[in-house]
Amino acid sequence: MEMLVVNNLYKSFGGVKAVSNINMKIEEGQIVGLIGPNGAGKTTFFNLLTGIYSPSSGDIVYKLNQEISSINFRPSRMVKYGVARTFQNIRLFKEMTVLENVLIGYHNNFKYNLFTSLFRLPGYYKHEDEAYDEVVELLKTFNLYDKKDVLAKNLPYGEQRKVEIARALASKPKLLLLDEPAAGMNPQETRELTELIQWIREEFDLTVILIEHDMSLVMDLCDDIIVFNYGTLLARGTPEEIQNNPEVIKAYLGGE
Amino acid sequence: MKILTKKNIYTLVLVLLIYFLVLLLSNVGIIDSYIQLNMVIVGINIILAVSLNLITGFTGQFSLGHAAFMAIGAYASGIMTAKLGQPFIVGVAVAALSASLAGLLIGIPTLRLRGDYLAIATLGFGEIIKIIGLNNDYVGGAIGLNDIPRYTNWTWLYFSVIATIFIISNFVKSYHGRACISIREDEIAAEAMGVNTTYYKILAFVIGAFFAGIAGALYANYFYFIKPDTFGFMKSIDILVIVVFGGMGSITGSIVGAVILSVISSFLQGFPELRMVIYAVILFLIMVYRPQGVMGDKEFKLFNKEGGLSGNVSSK
Amino acid sequence: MEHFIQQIVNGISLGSIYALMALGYTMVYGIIKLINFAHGEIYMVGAYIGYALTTFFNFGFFPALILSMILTSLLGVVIEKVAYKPMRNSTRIAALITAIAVSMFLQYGMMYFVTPQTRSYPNILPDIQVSLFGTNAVVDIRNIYILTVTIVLMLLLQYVIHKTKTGKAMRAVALDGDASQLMGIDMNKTISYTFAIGSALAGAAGVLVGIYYNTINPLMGAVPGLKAFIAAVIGGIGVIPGAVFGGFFLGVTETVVSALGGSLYKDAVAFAILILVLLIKPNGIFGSNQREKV
Amino acid sequence: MKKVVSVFLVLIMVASLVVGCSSDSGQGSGDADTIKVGLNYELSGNVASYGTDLSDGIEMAIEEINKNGGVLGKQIEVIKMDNTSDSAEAANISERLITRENVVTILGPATSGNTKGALPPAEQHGVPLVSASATADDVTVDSNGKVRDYVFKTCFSDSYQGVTMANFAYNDLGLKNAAILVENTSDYSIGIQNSFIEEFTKLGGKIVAEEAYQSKETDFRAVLTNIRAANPEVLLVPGYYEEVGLIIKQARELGIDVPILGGDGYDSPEILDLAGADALNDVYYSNHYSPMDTSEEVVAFRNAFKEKFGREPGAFHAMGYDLGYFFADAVERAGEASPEKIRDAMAETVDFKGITGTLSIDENHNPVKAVTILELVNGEPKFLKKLEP
Repeated sequence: MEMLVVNNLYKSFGGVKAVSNINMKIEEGQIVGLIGPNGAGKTTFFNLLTGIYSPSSGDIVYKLNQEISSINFRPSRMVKYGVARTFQNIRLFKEMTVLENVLIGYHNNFKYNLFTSLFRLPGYYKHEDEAYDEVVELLKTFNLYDKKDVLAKNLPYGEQRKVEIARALASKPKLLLLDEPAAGMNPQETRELTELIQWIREEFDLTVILIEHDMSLVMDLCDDIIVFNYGTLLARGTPEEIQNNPEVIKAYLGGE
Repeated sequence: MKILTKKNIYTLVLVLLIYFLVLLLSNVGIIDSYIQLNMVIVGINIILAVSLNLITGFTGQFSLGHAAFMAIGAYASGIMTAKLGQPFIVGVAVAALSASLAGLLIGIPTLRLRGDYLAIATLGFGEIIKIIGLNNDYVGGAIGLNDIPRYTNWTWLYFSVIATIFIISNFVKSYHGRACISIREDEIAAEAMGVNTTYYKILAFVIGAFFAGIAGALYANYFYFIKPDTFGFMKSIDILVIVVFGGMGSITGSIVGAVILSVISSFLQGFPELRMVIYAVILFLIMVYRPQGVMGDKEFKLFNKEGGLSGNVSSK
Repeated sequence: MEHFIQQIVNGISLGSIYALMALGYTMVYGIIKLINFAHGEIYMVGAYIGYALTTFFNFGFFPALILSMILTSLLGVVIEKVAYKPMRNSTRIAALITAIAVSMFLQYGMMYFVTPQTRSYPNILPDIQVSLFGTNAVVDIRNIYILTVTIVLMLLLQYVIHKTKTGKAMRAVALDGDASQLMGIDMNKTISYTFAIGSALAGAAGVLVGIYYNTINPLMGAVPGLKAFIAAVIGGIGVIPGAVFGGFFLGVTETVVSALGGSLYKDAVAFAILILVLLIKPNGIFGSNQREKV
Repeated sequence: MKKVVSVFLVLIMVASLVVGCSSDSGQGSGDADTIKVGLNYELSGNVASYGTDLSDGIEMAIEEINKNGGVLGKQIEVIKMDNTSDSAEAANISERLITRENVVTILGPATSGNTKGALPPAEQHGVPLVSASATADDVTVDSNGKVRDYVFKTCFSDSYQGVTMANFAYNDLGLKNAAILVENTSDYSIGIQNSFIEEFTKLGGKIVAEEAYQSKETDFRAVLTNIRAANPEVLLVPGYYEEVGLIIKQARELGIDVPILGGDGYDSPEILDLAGADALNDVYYSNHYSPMDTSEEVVAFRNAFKEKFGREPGAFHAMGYDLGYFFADAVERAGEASPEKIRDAMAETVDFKGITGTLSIDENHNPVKAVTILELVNGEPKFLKKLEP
């Protein structure tokens, strides 16, 4: 089942085309790698997928719980549609603890109303406890439980990346967009991350799209790889196909 | 039931104990009218500071127009009680509601503005409210509104302060409040996590203005007399100073800040010529040596989780 | 018609004062991102220095203007070194409150020494009115002085900023402080220069106001300071021509509002315009839109 | 959450007690050797210039009184505090002066608004409060028409000056079309304006233009240009000299040469510096006295003031000075420095002779005094007429 359809997508900033003529379909349950040289438009594409930018032309359609087109995208609604993301330049809530960060991810799953919160009615305790239990469970799988009360800014880089993924997962998404999840990690951490992503895909029944420069991670993890170059879709295929694609090799090696 | 924890019961007992203790001390004359007046000033400042802290300290929306909400509350209650002869409860209710309506209005620019630009826009809003007051003959214009009945007493003051602290600290510890804090930390990430930042920014203004309106009502119905000048730019700054001095994002900080700054102000009354010069120097020294405020963003806890006395400072 | 011409003349004189002050605001904000609330007080001090020079030392207009500019630029540099430098790495709000503290300190310190009473400037410029185009509309010779001095100072400022090394350093720091430091620009020196120039302009505005309106007092800086900031924001903060435009725009708008019978609401209109401009163009009319990188 | 509540409570109490006790030093000792009088004035904030002038005048008077042996054989001790031009702070200071400093009378504040803030504690504790400059009608009489027992003023009510000038313009000058330029941030200015309009239109006059300015403004050309377009025969500017000086100057520059009318706010030597002698012709204002008075007391005051402060006194100085003597006179007649006795003595004041004229206190605790109308001729005030009450 396809869950994402992109049709003739264009995005330009002041005349400069950042993304042009993208067409693709993504199947449910896959891990898709998005690679390409710097400035190829990968992050812009993510921002289009999450409503931070709106397309100059063309559209994006999700077929998740319901069918939604990019006209209705707003960053704050994407979670409701089942799309969660992480950021290339980690955007954690620095002065909040790990636990609080992940609770923000859980935001849309809270059920009690404003009145309950202002007067701390019994519903508050019930729902906060539920949320706490779920989030703690999540933190344990990420090996972050003993750091739950540490301020996010005090964590090492690798763990900050993990918190960001945990935060995105707490929103219970159908599609997870990871923007360079392994950036700044050492090989050991990268290996762990690879396993973790594989595991969460199974456990949470997710589709994952990830931007990554670490080729070993991409080749190990992805079922399907998409290559961007100068804002256009250069190639798509299995890891083997991509590794042997002369166009891709040319783009990566630069020139001839 | 989680509500009936030891801690909560102790707190409730303490709250009532202090209420009756002050009542008793006032009746026997140990707390005289001068102390009462200062308690009213401190109490009103606490309400103002805690409510501004929600907007600026927790949600990160830099506001220089908080006095305007107070003005709206003061005039609303003044009109209700002095002109229309309504009981105080009506005055307070109308004050709070009309101020929060104004909060809704000023919340709208926050959708597009942030940081210093928002500060300037809220400052402008505050001045506009003041100018409207100056030119409205019904409420006396520059002459002010006089002979407002004094309804504010210890009971009203105390329970308004308690209600403000109770409700706002409940709010910031709920998922709604956490959403506000996440906006302060990183608006884009908050959006991406599904926080409707528009809604929460306006909500913070509405709730903050609601309590500032109550503070205005308490003010008008204690001091008998209000004039638009009282609620100018400098009043907003005074409130902001309390919040920053106490610590942005710390409710106990706002309380401590309100108390300490009132003490400083009383102390300076004895230096008539140099009062404001010394105040400026104190303000400057505080900002240089303790820019994060007395409490930082920590809360002071009197009871630990089990309900014993702890008196330690802990992270919220 | 003559009514209209008169009001425009009135507006332009008022506007040139706002413009001079807005220039200083905009430069300082551009470089350290601080709303320098003490700017209005520097203008006040400038007015008092001019007053002392002309009254007690019998200085003429230009010597008083220039000496007053030099002294206020020193004051600006001292304020930056003593008060703002320690705050460079603290939060914006703490820095803002520091600026307010400095402003109060100058207001009330001045009040302590010179009493809160208003003072009036001696008449050091000839008191001549020129009637315009043979109508009833009049222009005071001092209007012409103010406008000329304002324009000359603005041209000078444009030259300094675009043609001199210091000016280029200022623009570089305003654009990206860290990067320009890496390129070998002395941040402290550049900030000092900015304060010196901005304060000198405020000092000049102070003297001009003293001569034009004839009255000064220790609290005179508060409202024009705020108005100048509004002017700077309307024009796009950090943009020199923007500040000039904002100043004249605000001056003329206020006069027009008064002329249309809205004198009671002219400040409210000024603020309303500010809010509107911010809502439509958050970076001001001449400001470039910046987008946060995601 | 609730722990937060409790901390605040402890703090608020401790602090209040500290505040309460810190200034307790005066208690118990103030009865015997000195008579304490509290000054509750605007020494900072936007009306600081009025407050400082008044308190300078009062302090000068008290100094003289003390030098001449004080009152009832005791020295008068002045306790001066700054209410920062804020009405709540004025209330706070009244409360402190009464309960902590044990003053027998409070003098001040300068403006009507702050006086309204300052008076409730005086009423509650039964300590007289006298203002020499709070001109609003509802300072001494509350909105129900009941006289406030302990509040007095020694200056005209706004309505009195407004009515006087309306009559003067219509009857004496014979002018029918008036324009008004009011300071809309000042209750004083608006008070005069309102009563002027009422009286002037009742007489048959017409208001052809109403414009406004704000305190501390310096450019009035826009509103004056409007007024010029309305072609009034007379212009009422009920403000203080600080702005009025500039208004007159700018009005004359714009070619508005009709008579300009005002109230006692014009009385300051500064007005001459601000407007220049040429502009100050055909300007009329009501005042308590003529500063050109050559009577012995006035000359003595002017000389003493010049010696002390090195400049000419203004109206506020003179009124403050008189207020100091007014207080001493009441204490003398009370025979005892108790607030109640002083209040009674003040209420019974008949023909107190000060440098700003002779006054009696009426049943509304307002002064009954003659109003003088002065004309400025080349900047010099000339006595024009005196209206007995």
